[in-house]
Amino acid sequence: MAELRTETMTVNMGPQHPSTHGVLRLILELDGETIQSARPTIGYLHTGIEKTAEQKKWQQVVPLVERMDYLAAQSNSLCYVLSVEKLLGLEMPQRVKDIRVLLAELQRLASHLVWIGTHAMEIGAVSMLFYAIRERELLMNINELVAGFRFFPSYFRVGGLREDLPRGFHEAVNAFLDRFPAKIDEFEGLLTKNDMFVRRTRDVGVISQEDAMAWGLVGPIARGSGSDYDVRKYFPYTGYETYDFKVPTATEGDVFARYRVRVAEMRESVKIARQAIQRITPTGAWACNDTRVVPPPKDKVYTEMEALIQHFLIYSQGFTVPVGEAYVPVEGPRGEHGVYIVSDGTNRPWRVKMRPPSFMAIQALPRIIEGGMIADVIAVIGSNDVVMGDCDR
Amino acid sequence: MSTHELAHGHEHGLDPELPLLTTTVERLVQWARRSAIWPAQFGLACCAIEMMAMAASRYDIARFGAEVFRGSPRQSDLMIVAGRLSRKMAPAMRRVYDQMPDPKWVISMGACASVGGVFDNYAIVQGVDQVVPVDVYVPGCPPRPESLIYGIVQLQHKIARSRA
Amino acid sequence: MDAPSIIDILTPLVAGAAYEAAPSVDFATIHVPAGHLLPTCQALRDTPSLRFNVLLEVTAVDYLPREPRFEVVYHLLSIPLRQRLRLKVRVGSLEVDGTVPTVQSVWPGAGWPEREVWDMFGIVFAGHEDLRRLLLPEDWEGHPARKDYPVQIRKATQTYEPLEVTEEEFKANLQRDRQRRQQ
Amino acid sequence: MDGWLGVVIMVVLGVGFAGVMIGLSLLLGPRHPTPEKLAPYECGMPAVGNARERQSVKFYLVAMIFLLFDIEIAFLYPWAIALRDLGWPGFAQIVTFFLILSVGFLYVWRKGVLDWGSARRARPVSRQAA
Repeated sequence: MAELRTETMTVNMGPQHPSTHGVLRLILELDGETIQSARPTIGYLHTGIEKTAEQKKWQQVVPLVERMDYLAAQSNSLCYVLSVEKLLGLEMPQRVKDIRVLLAELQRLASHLVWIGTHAMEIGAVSMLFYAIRERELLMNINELVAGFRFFPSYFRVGGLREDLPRGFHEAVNAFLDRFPAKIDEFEGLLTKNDMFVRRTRDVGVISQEDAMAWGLVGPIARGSGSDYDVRKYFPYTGYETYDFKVPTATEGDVFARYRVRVAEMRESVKIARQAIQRITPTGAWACNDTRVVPPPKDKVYTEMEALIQHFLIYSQGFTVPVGEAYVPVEGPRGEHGVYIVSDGTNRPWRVKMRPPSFMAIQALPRIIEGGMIADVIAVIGSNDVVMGDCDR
Repeated sequence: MSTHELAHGHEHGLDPELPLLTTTVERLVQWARRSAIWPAQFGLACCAIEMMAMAASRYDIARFGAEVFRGSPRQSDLMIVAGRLSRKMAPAMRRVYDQMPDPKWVISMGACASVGGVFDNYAIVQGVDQVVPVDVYVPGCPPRPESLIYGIVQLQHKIARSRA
Repeated sequence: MDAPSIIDILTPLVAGAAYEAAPSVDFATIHVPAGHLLPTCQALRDTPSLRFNVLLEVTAVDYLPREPRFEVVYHLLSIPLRQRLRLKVRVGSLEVDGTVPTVQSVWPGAGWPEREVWDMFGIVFAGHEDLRRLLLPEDWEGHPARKDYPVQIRKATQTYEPLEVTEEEFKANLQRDRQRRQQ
Repeated sequence: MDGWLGVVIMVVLGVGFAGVMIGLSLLLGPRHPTPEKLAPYECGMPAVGNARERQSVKFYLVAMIFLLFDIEIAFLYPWAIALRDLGWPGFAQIVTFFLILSVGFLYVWRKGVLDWGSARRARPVSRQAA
């Protein structure tokens, strides 16, 4: 039969779409249901955070950086805070490091819960969203305990934490850690052995390890294709080298492999969090002792004159950071985060640039979905765990 | 888009020539409209995650009849602008708003949608009411799910007392 | 491995390149002349003792009053040898269009970050396949991340776009994209 | 004629309920057709081209085959009701009917009409450079 001249149909999976995890636009050229080519267009959530951060003082940039990748707010502020402290040359007490590790791991769990909820819902298991978000509410309660705010706690500050841990923090975290592993088994029971889920995700969106490296997808995506690169193991920060945990990997590199990697990561995070909570004493040092950066405790401000002056100076003038640049990478839920900051010695940053893992994931999206079916696009976008705030900044 | 055009963006008036319009029918119509408001999925940024949390099991919006999040604007009567609206997205948002059938309402969720929030810069539209007429502004960054539910309840009161 | 030892490995491989180690608090930082960027990156990725197989990030910094004004920054990572490197290329305000070559041939993942640097800073990457605006609307003038660009601009929100792109326009766009991709 | 009352009530209820719903919304619903509202919905983007584009031939083939085998099932209903008094000859007839159609089904299956799009296992591994 002569070669049929097929006319490709162009479909626009536009910015307002239920399953593009935000405002991503994909122009798909289809031959029947097979995708000939895909052209992603981003920028629909570009917020110019980096430009705004250049007008703020060093301490005021923390809330801005947290709103970049709004699902991993703590790990954003963690990598910003670590970069500034490296420039300042500050060393944190061990307790502050453990609290930071604990809260970063809980944030990873919260982000992975939103991922598994929306990913499974898009593939068809709608009730997974309600189970996952219900567990995430307990994590939001812990954020509220710590910083009085569910979503963007801004609890990490340059020079340590905002204040000491509240009463009832240990009970809440232990209660969550005791309950959560059973919930992961429940999720696995629902999805891993579910033939429809496996049929929709196995051999879909395959990417090889070399492609993942060439396209800069270091994170759960690369670990799903066989690489074992995890910033917590390769370049440990805030005391990760003192915790024992495994880095889960898979070799097939398809959507199901990335799913298994992230679920195993959730179990590892629970293990790390359990080790961290045992080390943290209910009260103790919550910041380093550099008075230029860390404001004095509130009660001393009311009584002593120097504390009042120091408090006023820090919050009106801010502190200055020596000239230089720093980039401390952190293993966020989506892969390696890092804030590259440049300082010119004044009390405002000269340049703040976040290394966005979702940006690389969307750039590599056409490579992964071309040749697949249009239904696989939804599974692949879900498995790349793309957050548009992180991509467009 | 002059303010005049914005003002009458969407009236909810019925056909004026309708003879049988009595207050009871009008009140019945308004009761029907406000008890089942179907929001369009217009999640932009962080507020969208709180909107999902509101629709999920703990802060269940189904108790107020608004849990059906429709994918397309054709089947929805409420647009919750959840997140920061960038200049590149503004035309797309106006078009989605235009393509919603009347009667339609808009909730501007969060400080970024209402007044540009913490991002006073070149990329963010400083307030969604430059693009679409807004009915209820919900403060917060992001607003707690309870405050968004309070916003939806306020919208229901507004529908109840508005002319049919 | 700190900057001088990397420089010693690199200088024999790339003829005539004048590298310069820069002070840094976290990991090795090297200034690379724009002309020798591509062979340097090729060498960095392929020599067995360096093996920087991942390009993490391409960004730029605008030191306005200082001349040369811009610095394009490349963050590289070598997973097998567990080391990081930062390459910096100085670009004067007059050499903005086309002195910095694209590194897409070495790491394909450099396509979008370079597009974003052009979009935000106006630094053109010579030989880039598809240098268009990425984060800003197509018809935006100016490059916002430059220091002389105001933070807030008074510009009416453009909320109206022509309703329909005519059939010919669309086919022309598609054809243009297809030819650009075939080259 | 006695059994028909139930059917009439059901039809009246069905048509009535649907009619009232649509009628009320036509009567009470505000109507402001603007060109923007009537433009086709393209996820927020300006619509391009018209909706009547050429479809791939695969969709048409599957529709035909579904129609064919659906009617085959439709023939079973009257047969199933009259099974008792048809007895074994009736059964033999339906089996031959089925055999003829299953030959058609086998032909369609071998022709490869039913495997949808590129077989997933044989998909090319993603290509290297852009």
